[in-house]
Amino acid sequence: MATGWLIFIAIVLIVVVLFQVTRTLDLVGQLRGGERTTVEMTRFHAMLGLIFIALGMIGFFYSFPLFSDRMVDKHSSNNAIIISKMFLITLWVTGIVFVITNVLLFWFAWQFRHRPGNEAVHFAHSNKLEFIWTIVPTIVLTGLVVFGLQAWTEIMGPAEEDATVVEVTGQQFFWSSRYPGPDGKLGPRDNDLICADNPLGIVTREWVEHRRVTLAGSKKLNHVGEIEVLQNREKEIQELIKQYTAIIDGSPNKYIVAATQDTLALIEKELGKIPGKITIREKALDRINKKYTEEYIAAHADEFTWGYDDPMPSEVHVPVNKQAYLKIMALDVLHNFYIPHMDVKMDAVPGMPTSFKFTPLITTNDKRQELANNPAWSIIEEGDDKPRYAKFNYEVACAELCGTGHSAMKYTLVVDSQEDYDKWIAAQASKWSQVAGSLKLENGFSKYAPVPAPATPMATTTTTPSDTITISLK
Amino acid sequence: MSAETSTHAHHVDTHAHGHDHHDHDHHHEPGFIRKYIFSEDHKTISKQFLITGIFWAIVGGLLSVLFRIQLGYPDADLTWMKPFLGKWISEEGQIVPEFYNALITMHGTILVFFVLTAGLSGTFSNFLIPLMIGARDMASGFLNMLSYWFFFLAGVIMFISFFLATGPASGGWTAYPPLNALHDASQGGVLGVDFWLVSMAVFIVSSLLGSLNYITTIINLRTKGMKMFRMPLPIWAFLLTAVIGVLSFPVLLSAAILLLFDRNLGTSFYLDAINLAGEPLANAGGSPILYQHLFWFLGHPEVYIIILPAMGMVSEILSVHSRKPIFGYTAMIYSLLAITVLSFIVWAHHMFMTGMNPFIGSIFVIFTLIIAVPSAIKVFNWLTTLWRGNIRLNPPMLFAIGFVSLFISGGLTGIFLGNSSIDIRLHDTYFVVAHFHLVMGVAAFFGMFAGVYHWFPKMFGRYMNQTLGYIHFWGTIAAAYLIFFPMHWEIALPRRYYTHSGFEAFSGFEQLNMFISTMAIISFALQLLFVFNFFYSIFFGRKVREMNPYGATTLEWTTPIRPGHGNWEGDIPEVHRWPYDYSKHGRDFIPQTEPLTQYEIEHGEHGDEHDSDIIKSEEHKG
Amino acid sequence: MSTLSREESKKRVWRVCGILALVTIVEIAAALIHYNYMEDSPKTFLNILFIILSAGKAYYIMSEFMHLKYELKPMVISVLAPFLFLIWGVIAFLWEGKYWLSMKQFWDVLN
Amino acid sequence: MEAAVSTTNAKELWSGGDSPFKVSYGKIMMWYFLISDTFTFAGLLISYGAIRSSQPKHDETNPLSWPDPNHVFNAGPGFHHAPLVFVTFMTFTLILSSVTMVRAVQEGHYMNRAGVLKWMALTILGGLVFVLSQAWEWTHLIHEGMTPSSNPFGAYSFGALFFLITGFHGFHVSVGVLLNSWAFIQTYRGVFDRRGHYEMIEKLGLYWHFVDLVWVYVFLAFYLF
Repeated sequence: MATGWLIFIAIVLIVVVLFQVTRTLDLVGQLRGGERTTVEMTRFHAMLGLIFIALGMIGFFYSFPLFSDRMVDKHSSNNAIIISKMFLITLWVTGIVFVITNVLLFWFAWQFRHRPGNEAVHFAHSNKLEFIWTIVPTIVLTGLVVFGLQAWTEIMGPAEEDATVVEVTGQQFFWSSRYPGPDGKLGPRDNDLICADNPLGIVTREWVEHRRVTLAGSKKLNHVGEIEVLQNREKEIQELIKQYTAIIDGSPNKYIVAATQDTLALIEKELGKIPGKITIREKALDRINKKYTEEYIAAHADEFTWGYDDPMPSEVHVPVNKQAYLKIMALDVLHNFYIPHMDVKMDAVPGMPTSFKFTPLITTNDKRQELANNPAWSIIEEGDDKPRYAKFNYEVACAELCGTGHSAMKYTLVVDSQEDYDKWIAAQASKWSQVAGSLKLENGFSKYAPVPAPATPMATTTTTPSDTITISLK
Repeated sequence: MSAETSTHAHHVDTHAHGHDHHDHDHHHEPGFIRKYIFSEDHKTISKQFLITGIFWAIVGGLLSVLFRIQLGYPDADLTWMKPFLGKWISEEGQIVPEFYNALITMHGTILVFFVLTAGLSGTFSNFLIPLMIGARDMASGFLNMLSYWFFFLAGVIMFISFFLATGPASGGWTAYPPLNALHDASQGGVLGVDFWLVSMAVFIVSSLLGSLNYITTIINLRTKGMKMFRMPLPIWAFLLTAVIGVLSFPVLLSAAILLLFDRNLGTSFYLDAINLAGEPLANAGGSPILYQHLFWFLGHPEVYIIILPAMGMVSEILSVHSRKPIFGYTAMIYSLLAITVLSFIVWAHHMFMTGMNPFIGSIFVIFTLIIAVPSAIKVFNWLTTLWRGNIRLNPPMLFAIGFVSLFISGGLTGIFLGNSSIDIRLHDTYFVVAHFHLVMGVAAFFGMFAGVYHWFPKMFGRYMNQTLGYIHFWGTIAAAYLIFFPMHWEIALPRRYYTHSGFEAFSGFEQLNMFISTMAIISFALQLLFVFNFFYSIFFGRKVREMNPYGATTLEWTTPIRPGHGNWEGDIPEVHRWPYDYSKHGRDFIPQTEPLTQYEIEHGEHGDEHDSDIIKSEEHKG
Repeated sequence: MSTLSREESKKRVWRVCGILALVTIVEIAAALIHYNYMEDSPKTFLNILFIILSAGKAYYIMSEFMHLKYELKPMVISVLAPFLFLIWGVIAFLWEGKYWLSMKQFWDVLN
Repeated sequence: MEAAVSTTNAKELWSGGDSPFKVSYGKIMMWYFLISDTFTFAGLLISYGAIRSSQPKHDETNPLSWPDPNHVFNAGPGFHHAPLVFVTFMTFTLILSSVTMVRAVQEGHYMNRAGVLKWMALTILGGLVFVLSQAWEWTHLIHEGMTPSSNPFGAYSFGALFFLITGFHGFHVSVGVLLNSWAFIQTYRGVFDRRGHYEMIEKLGLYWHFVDLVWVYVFLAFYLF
C-alpha cells in the first residue's frame, strides 16, 4: 500500500511540475510578444502535423497487411466471395480519398502557415470547383450503389427450390436446430405449446394434447397441471406467511425476527408473481382450446403430421456447394445467427421467422487441410493431442445483444460433402423418427415416454441468467 | 385598414421590441441564486450545460475505461474496486458480464445524449446564438432555464439508476425490446430500463424546450441587417440541429411510451410469441422491429444533431484562423440543409440485418449513400478554405483541423456500412464501433474542444493555458487514431461481447485489444488534463485584455470582454455584410458591423464565379 | 384575418363549423352504409374516401381555425414542410407491417 | 400598417430587426411545439399502421383478426347496438368547442373581456364533456373485457393501441382544459387587459385546435378504417 501512495504522490508531483512548466512557457511566450510566439508555435505544430500524417500513413499501410489474414474468410461461401469483392471495390475508392484528403489537410496546414510574408487570399467560392466535387462523388457513389444493390439482391433474393432447409432457433443463451424429416416438411410450431418436453413448441396432435394435460392436469393420468401446481404453491405460501408472521410476532430474539422478515419478503415477492403466471397459463390454455378444435385438426390433418419426423440435432450440417436456406427464429429476445466464415448474419426475431441463404463452398475437412499449411494453425497447443487445425470448425455466434450470456452463444456448423451429409441426415432421421413413434401414444400424453433430451445445452434453461453465465464461461 | 389588423400588428410590434425593454427590467443586480443557479441569462445557462456536460463526459469516459479493461486485460485483478463496485466485481476480481453490459449501455447513452447532444449543442447554441445574431438573450429566458433544469433532472434520474440493486439498464443504448421490454430477461431490465426510459422522456422535454428557443430566436431576434445569408455558419448549424431535434426526438418519445407500456401495463406493441426460460408470456401481436424503426427514426437524425454543431463551429474556426473566408459559404449552408433533409429518410440503414424487408432496405441504401455527397462537399470546402490561407495553429485551430481529419477517416467507412451487402459482414462488429466513434464520437468531441478553446475568452474573460492545449490536442488525436483505427481490423469481431475467448474464429485479437485498451486509458487521462486546464483557467487563466483577440468579424467580439446581461451595453450593433470578409481589399478582416464601401460588392450578391478576380481588380484600383 | 371584418370573420367561423360537421356526417354515413348494406365488399375505396375527407377537415381546421391561411407564406411553408418527412415514414412503416405478416404466413403453415 | 405589410418585400422581412413572419415569438414557439407534438402522435399512429398491417384483416371466422369498429363502438350511455353514434357525438363536441375557441380568440382581438369569458367558458365545457365521454367509453369497453392486454373483439393489439392513443389524446384534451381554465381565470382577473393583448388566448387556441386536428386522425384510425 505504501508503494502505491508513493507512486501516487510521485505522479501528482510530476503533473504539478509539468503544469508549472507549461504555465511558464505560456508566460514567456507572452513576454516575448504574441506575434513572434504565434509564428514559432505555428511552424512547430505544422511540422508536427506533417510528422503525424507521415507516421499515420506509414502505420496505415504497415498494419493493413498485418491483420488482413485475420480479418475474414474470403472464399468459404458464395456470400463471402460477393461481399469480399464489394468490400475491395469500396476499399479502393475510399482508400484513395482517405489518403489524398488527409495528406492535403496537413500539408496545407504546413504550406500556408502564418509566417512573415505569407498573405491569405480572399477566395470565397468557385462554382466550377464546387460543381466538380458535387458531381464526382455523385457518380462514384452511384456506381457503388449499383454494384452494392446487385450484390444485395443476389444474397437476399428468393432461395432455390432444392435448397437445404434448416430451422435454427435462438434463445438465452444457446442455439438449437431442426431439419425437415424424410417428408421434406418442417412441422409447424406454436409458442403456446412450448414446455419442457417440447422446447420448440412443435405442433402435432399429441403435443397439443400433451400441453393441455401439462397445463390443466388430468385425473385419468393422475397428473397435476401447471395451473394447479401454481394454485397449490399459492396456498402453501399463504400458509407459510401465517407461520412466519406468528414467529415474528412471538419471538423475542431480534435476529430471528430479522431473518424471518427477510424470508417473508422473499416469499411474498414470489406470491405476488403467482397470479400473473396463472393468468398467462389460463390464457394459453384458452387459446389452445379455442384454436385446436377437432375440426381444426381435421382440416389441417396433414400439417399435424409434419412434425413427427423432424430431427433436432445438436449442430448444423449442410452439404457443400448446395444452397442452404436458414429459417431463423427466436424464443425470447432478439438474437442474430452469425457465421463469421460464411458471411451469414440475420436477426432472430421472436414472433416472426426470418430467413437467410448461403452456399458453402469448402467442407469443414477441406478447410482443415487448407489451414494445415498455415504455421499458426499447425501448432499443437499445450494439453492437446492434435494440432489446432484438426479441431477447426465453422462457428456460429450471436451478433445481437441478448443479455448476460450474449458472448457465450456458440454453435457449430459442419459443412459436409454431399455423401457425408446424406449419411448424416439419414442417421438423424432414423434416430428421430423413433421419437415420433413414441409421441403417438394412445392416451395422448407422452410425459412418461422416453423422450430423448433435446439439443445439449437445454439443461441450463431453468437456471437464472446470472447462473448460466458463470457455468458457461468459466 | 381595419381595426383588427392594427391590433394584430400591434402585438407583433410589442413583441419585436420587447427585447429592447428587456434589459431595462434587469438593471438591478440579481442575487446569487438568480445569477448563477436559476439564471435566465443565456451565457450562464450555456456554462451550466457545458459544466454538466463535462461531468457526464468524465462519468461516461470512466465507464469506457472499465469495460476496456475487461476487453484488453481480462485477467487483471480488480479486487481493489470491490469497495466501490461491490457485487459487480466477481470473487476472482473481474467485472461480471451483467455489469459489462450495463457499462456499455450507460457509456453509449451518456455520451450520445448527455454529452454530445446536451453538452455540445446545449452549450454552444445557448452561448453563440444570441451573441452572433445580435440578440439581447434567447426569445424565452424562462423556457431556456427550464430546458437546462429538465436536462439536469434527466441526469439525476439516470444517475440514480446506477445505485439500483439490480443495476442500470444493460440492454444496449438503443434499448431494443424484447430484451429491454421484459423484466426477467436481464438484470438491468428489472428496473434500470424504467429509469432509462423516464430519464429519456425528461431529456426529450429538455431538448424540445431548448430547440424551440433556438429556432425562434434565430427567426425573430436577428439584429438589423442580419439576413439569413449573413448568419455565421455555426448559427445555421444550430438552427438545423434544433429543427432536427424538434422533429425527431418526439418519435423517440413515442417509442419510449410504447416500451414503458409494454414493460408495465401488459401491452404487446413490441412483443409476440415469447417464451422466456421456459416461462410462457401472454404477449401477442407486436413486433420488435417496430421499435427499431421508431428508434432509428430518431436515432439517425440524432447523429446529425451531434455532428452538425461541430461542423458549424469548425467552419467558423477554420475561417477565422486561416484568415480566409470559408470557401463556398452558400454550398456549406445547402449541404447542411441537404444533410438535415436526408437524415430523416435513411434511418433503416441501421437495420439491414434485423429481418426488415430487404427490398425496402435497398431503397434505404440509395438514400443513405446520397448523404455522402453533401458530406464530401463540406470536406472539400474545408480543405479549400485552408488553401492559400494564413494559418495560425493555436489549439482551437488544431482541433478544427483534427475534426476534419477524423470526419474524413470516420465518414469514409460509412460508405462501407451504408451499402447493405457489405453491411452483412460489418453489422454489429468492431468495424461499426470504429466508424461511429471516429465520425460522431471523437470528431464531435474535437468540434466541442475547438469551440471551448476558441470561445473560452468570451465565456470567462480569460484564456486557457495554451501549452496544455497543445499537449491535449496531440495526445488526443494520436490516441483517438490509435484506438479506433486498429479497431477497423477487428472487422468480423462482434461488438458488445463480454469476452471473445469462447470462439476460435475471434481469436488472435488479444494483443490488439490490449493495445486499444491501453490507448483508451491514456486518452482518458489526457482528457483530465483538459478538465484541469478548463477549471483552472476559469479562475486563474491569463486575462483577456482586448475585445477582439482573434481579429474575427462576427458580432460576439463586439461585446464587452465580459458581457453582462443583455450582451451589449449600448444599442445592438447593426450588420452590413456577411461574416467572412477576411483578407479582403488588403485588410486582414472587416467586421460585420462595418458598412460596405461604395465600390464593394457584397459576397453572394452577384453570384459570379470569378469572385476572387473581381476583388483582385478592386484591390488594384484601391 | 387581415382582410375580414369582424362580422365576416364570425360568419366564416360558423361556415367552417358547418363544413366540418357535414364532412363528419358524410363519413359516418358512409361507414354505416357500408356496414349495413355491403359488408362483404372490400373497404379499400371507402378508406381512400375517408383519408381524403379527413385531409379536408385537417385543411379547414389548420387554415381557418388555426389562422394559417392568413399568415405569411414563409411561415406557412415552415409549418407544413416538416410533414414531408412523414411521407416516406408512413410508406416504409406500412410496407414493413405487411412484410412482417407475409413472413409469418410464408413460414408458418398454420397461420 | 396594412399598407406597410403589403409593400414590404419579402426579402426585407428577412433582413433582421423584425419577425420575418410578422408573428410574435410566443406564437412561433407554440406552432413549432405543435409540429413536434404532431410527430409524437405521428409516431404512435404510424406504429398503429405498422401493427395493423401486420395483423390479419378483419375476418368473422378468425378470432384474432383485426376487429370491425362497428362491432366495438356500438354503445353509448343508455343505448346499445347503435354503431358509431356515441363517437359522432364526441366528435361534434370537439368541433363545437373548437368553434367556441375561435370565437374567444376573435373577441380577444377586440379586447372584449366579457366575450372572451363567455366563449372560453363554453370551450372548457366542451372539453370537459369530451373527456367525460371518453371516460364513459373506456369504462364501457373495459367492462366488455377490452384491456391493454386483451381484446374480446379480435387482435390483442387493437385494445392496447386504442387505450394508448385515445388516452394520449385525452391527456392532451385534459391539459387543454386545465390551461383554458387557467386562462379563463386570468381573463376574469383582467390580466390580459392590463397586458394590452390577448395573445395567450391565441396560443391556447392553437393548442386547442391542434387537439381537434389530432382527433380527426384518431377518429379515422380507430372508428372509420
